[in-house]
Formats: sequence, C-alpha cells, structure tokens
Amino acid sequence: MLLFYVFALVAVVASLLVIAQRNPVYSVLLLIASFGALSGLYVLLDAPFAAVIQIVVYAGAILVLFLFVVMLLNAPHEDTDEDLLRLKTINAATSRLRGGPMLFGVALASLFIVELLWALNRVTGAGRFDPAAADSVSSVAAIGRVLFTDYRFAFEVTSVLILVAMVGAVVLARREEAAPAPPARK
Amino acid sequence: MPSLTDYLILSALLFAIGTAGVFVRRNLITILLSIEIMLNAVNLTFVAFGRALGSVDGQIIVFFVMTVAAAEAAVGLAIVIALFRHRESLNPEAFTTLKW
Amino acid sequence: MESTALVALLQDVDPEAGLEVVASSDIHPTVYVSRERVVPFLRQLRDRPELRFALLAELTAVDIWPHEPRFEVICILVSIEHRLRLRVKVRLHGDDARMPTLTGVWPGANWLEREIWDMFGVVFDGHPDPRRILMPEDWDGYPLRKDYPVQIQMKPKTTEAMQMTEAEFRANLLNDRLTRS
Amino acid sequence: MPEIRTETMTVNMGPQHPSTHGVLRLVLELDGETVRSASPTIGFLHTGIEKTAEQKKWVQVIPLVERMDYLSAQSNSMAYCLSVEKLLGVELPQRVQDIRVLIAELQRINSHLVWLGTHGMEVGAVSVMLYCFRERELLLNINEMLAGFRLFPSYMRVGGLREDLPRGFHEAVRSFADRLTGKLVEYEDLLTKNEIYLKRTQHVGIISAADAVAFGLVGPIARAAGVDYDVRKAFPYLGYDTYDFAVQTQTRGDVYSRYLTRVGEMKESLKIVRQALDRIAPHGIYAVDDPRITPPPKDKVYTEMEALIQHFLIYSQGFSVPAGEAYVPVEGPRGEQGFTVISDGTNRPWRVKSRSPSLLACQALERMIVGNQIADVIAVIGSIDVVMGDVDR
Amino acid sequence: MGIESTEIPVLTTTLEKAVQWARRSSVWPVTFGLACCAIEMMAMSCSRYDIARFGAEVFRGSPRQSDLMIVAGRLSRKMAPALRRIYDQMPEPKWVISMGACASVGGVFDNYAIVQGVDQVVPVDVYVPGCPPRPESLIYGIVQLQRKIDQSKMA
Amino acid sequence: MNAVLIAEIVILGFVFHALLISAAAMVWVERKVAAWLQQRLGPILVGPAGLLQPFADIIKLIFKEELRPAAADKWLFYLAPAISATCSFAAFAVVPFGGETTFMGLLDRPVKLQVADVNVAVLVIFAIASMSVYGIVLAGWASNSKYSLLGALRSSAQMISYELSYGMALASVLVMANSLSLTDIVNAQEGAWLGVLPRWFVVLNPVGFLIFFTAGIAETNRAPFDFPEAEQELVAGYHTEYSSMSFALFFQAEYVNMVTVSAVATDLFLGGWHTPLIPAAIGWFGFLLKISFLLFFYVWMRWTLPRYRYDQLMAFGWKVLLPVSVLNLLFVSAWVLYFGF
Repeated sequence: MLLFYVFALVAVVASLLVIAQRNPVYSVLLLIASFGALSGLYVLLDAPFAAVIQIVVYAGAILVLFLFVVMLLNAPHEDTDEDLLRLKTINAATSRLRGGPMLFGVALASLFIVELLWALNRVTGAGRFDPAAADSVSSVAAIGRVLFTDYRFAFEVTSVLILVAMVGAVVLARREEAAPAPPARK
Repeated sequence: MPSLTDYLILSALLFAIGTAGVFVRRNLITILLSIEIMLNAVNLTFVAFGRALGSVDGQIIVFFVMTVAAAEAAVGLAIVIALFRHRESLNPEAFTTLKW
Repeated sequence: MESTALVALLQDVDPEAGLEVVASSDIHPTVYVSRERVVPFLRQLRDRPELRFALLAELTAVDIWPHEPRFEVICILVSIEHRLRLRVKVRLHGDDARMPTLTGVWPGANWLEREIWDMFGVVFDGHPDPRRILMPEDWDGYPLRKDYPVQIQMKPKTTEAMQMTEAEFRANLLNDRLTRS
Repeated sequence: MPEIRTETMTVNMGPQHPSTHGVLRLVLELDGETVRSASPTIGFLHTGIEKTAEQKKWVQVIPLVERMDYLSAQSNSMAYCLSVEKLLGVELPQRVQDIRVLIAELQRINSHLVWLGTHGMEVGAVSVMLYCFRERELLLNINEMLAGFRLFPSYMRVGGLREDLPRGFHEAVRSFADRLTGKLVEYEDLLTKNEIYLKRTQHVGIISAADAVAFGLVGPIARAAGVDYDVRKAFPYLGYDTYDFAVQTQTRGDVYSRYLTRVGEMKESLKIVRQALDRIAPHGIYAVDDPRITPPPKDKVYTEMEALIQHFLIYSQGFSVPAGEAYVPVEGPRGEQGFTVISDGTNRPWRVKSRSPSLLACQALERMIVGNQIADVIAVIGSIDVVMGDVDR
Repeated sequence: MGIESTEIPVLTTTLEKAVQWARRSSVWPVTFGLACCAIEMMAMSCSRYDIARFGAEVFRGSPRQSDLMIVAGRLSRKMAPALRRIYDQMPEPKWVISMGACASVGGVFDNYAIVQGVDQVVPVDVYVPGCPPRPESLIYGIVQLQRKIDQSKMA
Repeated sequence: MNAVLIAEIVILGFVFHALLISAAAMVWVERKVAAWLQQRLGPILVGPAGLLQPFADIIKLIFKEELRPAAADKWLFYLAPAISATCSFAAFAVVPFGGETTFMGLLDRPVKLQVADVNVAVLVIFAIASMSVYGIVLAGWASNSKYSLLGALRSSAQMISYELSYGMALASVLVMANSLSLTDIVNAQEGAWLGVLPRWFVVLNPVGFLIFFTAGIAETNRAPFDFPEAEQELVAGYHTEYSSMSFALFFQAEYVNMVTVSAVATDLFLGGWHTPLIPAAIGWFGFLLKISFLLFFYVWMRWTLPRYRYDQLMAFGWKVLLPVSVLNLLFVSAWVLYFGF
C-alpha cells in the first residue's frame, strides 16, 4: 500500500523533473529513477519479469544510448544565451512561435487528465485485483509460452523491425566520408 | 491494496507529463525522453490491466512496446546526431528547411 | 671515393656557389658555400645520381664572436648510397644573421633550424614555423651566443597563463552567474 | 552547403603523463579516438649542457655528455672522446679500441632493455618491464665494477680509459651474456608471437624508408623501414669492420618491425660482446701513451720530477687541443650519434654539439601518429625510443 | 590543542596514531620523472630493490590520487610552472622528495636553463643526494619521509 | 523475532562484510601475485606479510583531502562513485553461495545461504550489471576532464557491446537448467559422471563459459580490457579527477565486481557448492576455492597480457564474441530440444 504511493510519487516527481531540467544529463538520470519506480510498480503488480526487463532494456540499454549521445554531442545546455534573455524578459512579448505549441501542449496534457478522470468516474469501483490470479501472471514460463505461440507472428515482425531500425541507425549516424584532411604542416 | 483505478490515474498523470514535455521542451533529446515517458505510462496500463484480468497478455504487449521503444530510440538518436552535425543545435526550430 | 675526387665533383655542381675548400681533421671533406647559393647547391647534392646526399645528419651553428663573420652554420651530409660524407658550411655576419631555410630540401631540417634560431638567433628565411623550440616562448636572448651569460639570476616562474579560450571563459562566467542568481 | 563539422577534441598529453618518457608534451586533436593532428612541444628538460660544456675543461665535459642521453651514457662519452682524439690526432691502442667496442655494445643492450621494458609496459604488458630491468641490473653491476657508478661510470677518457679493467670483469660479462641469451627467448615468448601484441603493433606508426631518411631518422627506426645503414658497417670506427655481425633490417617500418629490429640488435650485440671479450687481455694498456693527455702512472709521479709536473699540469690546467673541428659518427643505441667538437686551441672546448637522434625522432612523430588511434600514440612514442634528455639537452 | 583537550585524549591519540601509520604505510608516488634520476626511480620499483615492500609501489598517473611527488631530475625553467601545477593538484597531505643533486641544488648544471633547486618552486620534505642517487638512497629517503610522517600531527 | 529471521540478518551482514573484506584481500592478493610473477617480494613490512597493506591504503584514502575540480558537476561528481559501489554490492545479493543449511540444527527449518532468493535471479544480476555502467559514465562526464570523458565514452561503448554476449552466454545456461533461479541452476549441476567427472555446465557448455568469462572481464574493466582506466593512455581514465574516499569507492567497486562475476560464473558453470570429494555440509568451502581460482586467473591475466586497442576490442566483441555466442546458444538449444539434458 505504502509502497505504491512511494513508487508513484517517485515516478511522477522524477518525470516532472525530467521535462523541467535544462541539462539533458540530469534529465536522463531522472528518467532512470522514474523507470526504476515503474519497475517497482511492476513488482507490486506481480510481474517480476516485466520489472527486470524494464531495468535491463530501458536503464541498461536505451538510456545508456541517450547518455552516450548527450556526451558525444557535448551540448549539455539548450541555447543558454537565449534562455538568459528569455528569463530577463519573461513578461515581455515572447515569440509567438514558441508560445503556441507550449500552450497547446499544456492544454492537451490537462485535457488528457480531465478526460481520463471523467472516464474513470463513469466506471466506479473498477478492478480490485484478485490475489488468486497473482501466480498466473507472474510465471515466466507462461509468458514465454504465450509469446512464442499466440504472438509468434508479432514476435517475428518485431525482430524484423529491430533489424530495420539497426540498419537505419547505422546509415543515419554514419559520418559522410569527408575528404581526409591532410595533416596540417606548420 | 491500491486498485486498478489508482494505477490508471498514475498512468494518466505520467502520460500527461510526457505530452507536456514533447510540446514544452525545445531540445530534441528531451523530447525523445518525453516520448519514452509516454510509452512507459502506456506500459503501466497494460501491466495493470493484465494483472486485473489475470492474463499475461498485458506483459507481452509491454515486451513489444519496449522493443519498439528501443528501435525508436536508436533511429531517433541517429537522426539527432545527423541533424546536430549539420546545424550544431538541438533546437527543433533550427530545422526548418526540408533540404540542405 | 677519395675526398679530393669528391671535392672536384663538387666544383662541377655549381660553379657560382663560391665554393671554398678547407682542410679538415676528420673524415668529412669541408667546403664553404655562399649564403645566396646554398639551397640550390644542397638540392643538387641531394639529387645528383653520383652524389645522392639524401641524409642531413647534422645541422648546427657556431658563434666565433668577437670575430666577423660571426656565425658559421654547419651541415653534415651523408650519402647512404655511395658511402660519402661531407661537411658544408655557411658564414653569416652578426648584423645580418639570416639565411634561407633548408626545410624545402630536407623536412628534417625544421626543428634543427628552430633550435639554431632559439640558441643563436640566426633567422631562417621562409621557415614554416619560426618559433622557439627549447626555451620558453617568452625568453629573452639567445643562450648559446658567446656574449650571453652562462648563469642568470631570476626567480623561476611558477605559474603559466590560463590555457583557456575566450569562449570557454565566457561560458564559465555565464555559468557562475547562473548558479549564483 | 556548409562544411560538414566533425566534432574534435583537443587533448593535452604531457608534460606529465605516464607514457611520454619524461616531459614530452603532445597537443593532440582527437576525432573520437582518432588522432587528427599532433604537435609535439619539447624543451621541458632543456639543461643548457652545451653552454655549460664551453666553460669546462676538455675532460670535465665527459660527465656532462653522459647526462645528455642518459640511457646511452657510455656511447655518448665514447663519441665525444673519439671526436676530441681526432682533433688531437692520437691513434688508440688496439686493446682500448676493443674495450670501447665491448662497452658500447653493452650500453646498447642496456638501452634496448630499458626500451623494451618501457615499451612493453606502455602496451600493457607490465611484467616485461620488470624482467628487463632485472637483467639490466646485471649490466649496472658491470658498470659498478668498472668505475663504481651505476648509470654514468665516466670510464671513458680522452686517449683511452680511466683505469684498467677490474678483476673478474671477463667472468661477469660472460655470465651476463650467457644469461641474457636465455632471457631474450623469454621476452620473445611474452611478446613476439602474442596475438594481442601483434594486433597492437603491426601496421601502426608506419614511416617509409624515404621519409625516415628525409627526417634524419637513421638508426633502428630507419632500419625497421628497410634502410640498410649502420655507421658501424658504413663508416667503420674502432675496428668494427673486423667483427662479425649482421645489420638488422626489416621492411614494414611499423612498431612491430622496430621491436624486431631492436631485439635482433641485442642478439647481434651479444655476438660482438663475445668476440670483443675474446680479444681483450685481462690486463694491459688502457690509455694511449701520450704525455700531453694521459697522466703518468702513480709510481712515476712519486719518483720522477717530469712525471710530477706532467701530472700536475693535466690535473690543474687540463690539456689543450689543437684548433679545428671534428665530428666522428658512431652508431649509438638510437642511431647515428656524434659530437661536433670545435676547439680554439685552448684547454676548454669552444663548442660541443651533440647530434641527437631522439630530437629528430620526436620531429617525425607527427608523421607517424596522425590518423592512428590514441592508444597507438603511446605505442609509437614507445617504439621510437626517445630520451628527453637527448632531445632537449 | 584547543579542540583535542575537549575530547578523550586516549581516543584522539590512538586515532592519530592509526592515521599516521596508514599514511606512512601507503605512500603512493605520482608518476613523474624528469631526467636520469627517473631511470633509477624505475629501478627502485623493480625486482632488485622492490619498493613494494614499503607499500609505496603504487605509482599513480593522476596527481589527485598520489601522496608523494618524487622530483627525479633537473628542473628546467620551462618545466617549473608545470611542476608547480602538478603539486597544486595533489590533495593534502602531500610530500615532496627532491631526488638527486640537480633537483636539490641544480647539480653540475649551474646555468641559465635550470632552476637551482626545486625548493624554489615547491616545499621539499626530503633531499636525496647523488647524481643520480642509487635506488637504496631513494629508499632510505622514503624511510626518512616515513619517520617524518610519524612525527607529524594529523592535519 | 524467530531464529530464521535472525539467521537471515546474520547472512546479510556476513555477505556485506565478506565482500568488503574480499575487496581488501583482493588488493593484497593482486599486489602479492604481481610481485611473485615479477620476482619481487611485494608488501612485507606493513603488518605480517604485508597483510595490513590494504587497510593502510583505505585509512589513508579516507583521511585525505577530497578535491573536486571547480569545473566539475557538483552532484553527479559525488553520485557517480556511490552508484558504482552500490551496484557492485547489490548484484551479490541474489547470488547463493551454499546449499540449504540449519546451521547444525540451530534452526528449526533450513535457510538458504543467500541474501535474497529471487526466482529471476539471473535477470537481476544482468540488470544490475547493466546499471553499473552509469557510475563510470557519470564519473567521466561530471569530472569535466578530457581524459575522464574519453574513459567514460570507452566504457559505455564497451559495456553495451559486451552485455549482449554476456546475456547470450547466460541464456545458454538458462536453457540447460530450465530455470531463472540461480539455486535451481546450481542444483542442476549436482552429481558426477562415473563418480569423478562433475556434472558442471562448464563441461557441457565450455564455449558458453569462455564467452561468459571474457565478457565478464570486459564488464569489470579488467586487463586486457581495462580501457576506461588504461593507465598508459588516459592517465587514470574515468577516475582521473577523483581523490580520497570517492576514489577508494571506485577502487573497491572494481574488486567487488570481480568477486561477484567470479561468484556468478561459479554458480552458473562450475557447479556452485557442488564439488566432487567435498561433502555437501561444507559446500561453501568448495565454492570459495573455485572463486579463488577464478580471481587468481584475473590477476594473472592482468600482469601477463598486453592491452588491446579500443577499436580492436569493439571489433572482437561484435565480430567474434557475439556471433559465437549466438551460435552457441542455438546449438545448446537444439541439443536440449532434440536430445534432452
């Protein structure tokens, strides 16, 4: 009970900070914290396999990749000079181009929440978890069986997707073969 | 014992935060991170529903979502690197031309 | 090849080089060459098939102050192919201590010339990188000149200029302001 | 279309860095791990030895030149003495020549052992260094037998040697030679066929034969690239033409070739050491019999007036050297070395200039490392065997 | 002694003793060689002399992790700022051994290029004479430094 | 509070301290073994046979000045060593080091010699191993030093590359044991053929063991894969700017990681606490022996082999190790499917 709120709080606060941070390195780290909390929630939901996979895939692979790119580009701050300018003239006419999507985004996010709360209110007393079902969802063997039988087509398609993504990433990030600069002789 | 509703509310909150992030931020990397938050909010829903229904299908969908997320991150970051090489900026507004 | 035969060959190479043969006490036949013709002369020595002095073994200078011409630049050349050695010298006046660079003939002459500039103050015209090499860049004087003292009294420097670009400095400043406010 | 930017990073390697052999400073521009440009900065060990030498008497210069290239100390002092002797016009007795050959070859082994050790350590094989230094201690023992000093015995003198060979010298050298022959096999076991070592060193830091000559890199580096030039064969001195040894050459000019060249040279040096040892009588003449430069034996000093005067003159004023200029090339551990010695006819040198192979090697460094990986920079610096004392003097 | 008097003296002295013992037993030198003496410094860490016996064989490349700087060799004027900088980068407590004649007083090189004694640049704890000193001398210098550490107060 | 709970707490405390001590012991062993390999004596004067040397090092480091470069990131600079140290300890929590025991009848029901029995233990180890890269990456990034950054970039690329092979090797064991629990995996290796040849997975799956061990060396950044801190190239790599206690944490994390990887390798491939000729009651002793052997091997490698070059390491990881591990997994799976285990 308490654990749920702790994890939920961590997830929400960390996620908020992710988008509030100016420094992408901090954003990535906070996102790890958030995902760690989510992984805890999965454990509470009797899904240890999903929880561990969450850590392995997200924290162990995807976010390392993010961190790697952030460090590679070595551009930790977004447009610092402009931001300073914006801080000084916060009330002055900021660019409409900036203001538009921002307002829209916030509005959209609020709308999501309102809509969902409304929808949830319609279905009262939804889903108390059945303790008896815990074993049936936590079994790794069951997951494997279903994954490789009922979902085998989807599984194969995903593997193709991964392959395509891999090739695409390599092609995109490949440096254009610039003519090798001759060693500068002074 | 928290109910399914609690998980759904949490998920909605996370999803909203992700949405806001995509629109508010103007750093491509943070935008990608926000998308990851949204994906994870959805994952949470799936796991919670799967638990409520006593079925492993929810976790299997999570498995697929993660795969897609990994693919998306790889391609997305590759694009970010390619863009950064050209403009030396991560601000999406720097990329206004269709061709260079 | 005997040294006399070699010297005779050299006379051939460039009659206008102002060749002056002097006696030598070691295995190197020694010739003086005029400053103006030294580069084409040495290039000939390097390229002629019967000579092929491809290796510049040594390039240095000596200060015979208070006599004039004060400086002598000494090159020792080796022909690996023909097993020949030769010493070529150039005289330079103290008030006009400059000569054309040899880096076009031997790339290896680069640092040796820098060292001569650093130690004797002989200028090499056309040198691609005329900086001090052994002494600190802000050093005063040319230590190996005979009128330069052996010992000098001064406190050793313990600090050096910040190695920071202007952009980095500004970024630091900005960062400071951000964290303080 | 704008210029495509590649992210580079400037790294300052040295003057204090674990693998720059003292105080070489390299400013590297890195693209990822690849070196785009490199500019070596030297002079952090500039000691002013040449200036100081001008203030000393001829014989006092010997300790100074030994401290220039501190890994080939006796080779330096020998080259200096040869140049001065050339000016003096003295002819060395055969025994002295043989002893000098022996000592110079021992010094070459000594230097190559230090090189092999540090090079091994720099590619990560730490234990090789310890092994090499273990054998080197035996050489230093021999130095201590000779003159009571480990690194700089100052055993060479103008006109010969300081004193006769000590008792037990032959046995010490012979046992060292026997031991090293076995140990060289051990080092080769650790490196020559080691898969990782081959990967680290082959096709790395290549310099062509033509480039090597153009940059003045004669010595092991040029021989590794295929330049068949060894002063001992090309311009023999000290009777090297009477010894049986082979000049080691390779063809590829990479780090591995340099390794093979130097290991081969150690074996050849051992051969020369054995031959020289056979020629040297345990006791005999150790200096030229020239009253100008060689002090008389002690018993004569106590009994004869002329000898006393001669002794006093040599030790108080030193000897004078006829005016002139001389340069005697010798094959040092790092390539052709020698001293341009200029005299104005007094008892102090007018100018002493050392040809330093390390300086030229440093100069060519840029040519060898640009385009390689940062890890290769270390391997290349190790392989060209620079001694900063020789570079900066 | 103001602070110590308010505490239990037995405890502070034992702690102090323990810390001094640790410091003297684990003196890590920074990899910093200048000239000829550096070769003897290397020999000191090798099989025959084996400074590891004193726990001081851990040569650290980064000055941040070292306790001892052995100035091995002559210090040129050009190098002096770099030396000072490395010294400044080392964390307290730190010690300096001036190895050899050149480092201590300039040695035979009494000329324009060489700093006549590193004590003009950094404070020196132990001077080791010799040109270069034998490894035994340097080990003796380190033992002297250990004695000095024993007698000093915990900072 | 019953006896079993107390026993479990005791085990927890024991594991924690054993790891701390093992790190110290490994420092001593490393220095001693290096010395022996190099015909030296090694530490002998600090305590009997130099045994107190690691403690002197640690106490000295604790009481040294803590320096933080002015340009470093304040939070991350101190967070990084904490992450490293935590990950190194956390992984051992799920590693069993002995069979069930009642401590000679002291307890009413047997407890497992393990801190936490998780049924997806193998995955947990994998997850924690993948987290430990953050300590190194952040250390390199936060120091704001170029050598550190190079070390960090190297390490993140290296760990990502080798994790795949590491995972594949793990998977081949999972297929054979048909379980994700380390206890089950160890128990599947009980017994011996013909009474002498142990039924260890290393016998059945030697390729998997080699892959696992190689990738494990890469994961723990030990020679010949010690790029993140390659001393001769990058001064001290990612911890160039660290001094005092935070350096000690990195130092300790490296050794604890070695112990953990060795322990996991023992459980997965060397039969854990099942050793022929050693009775089950002191199975942990056999476990200890095997770990010691692997650790000695680590040290031996470090002082013997030269270091790879970074691009060669990556090429080796992707072009050799990964294909071999995939093929090995396929082969093992096919074998188990058609011939059974």
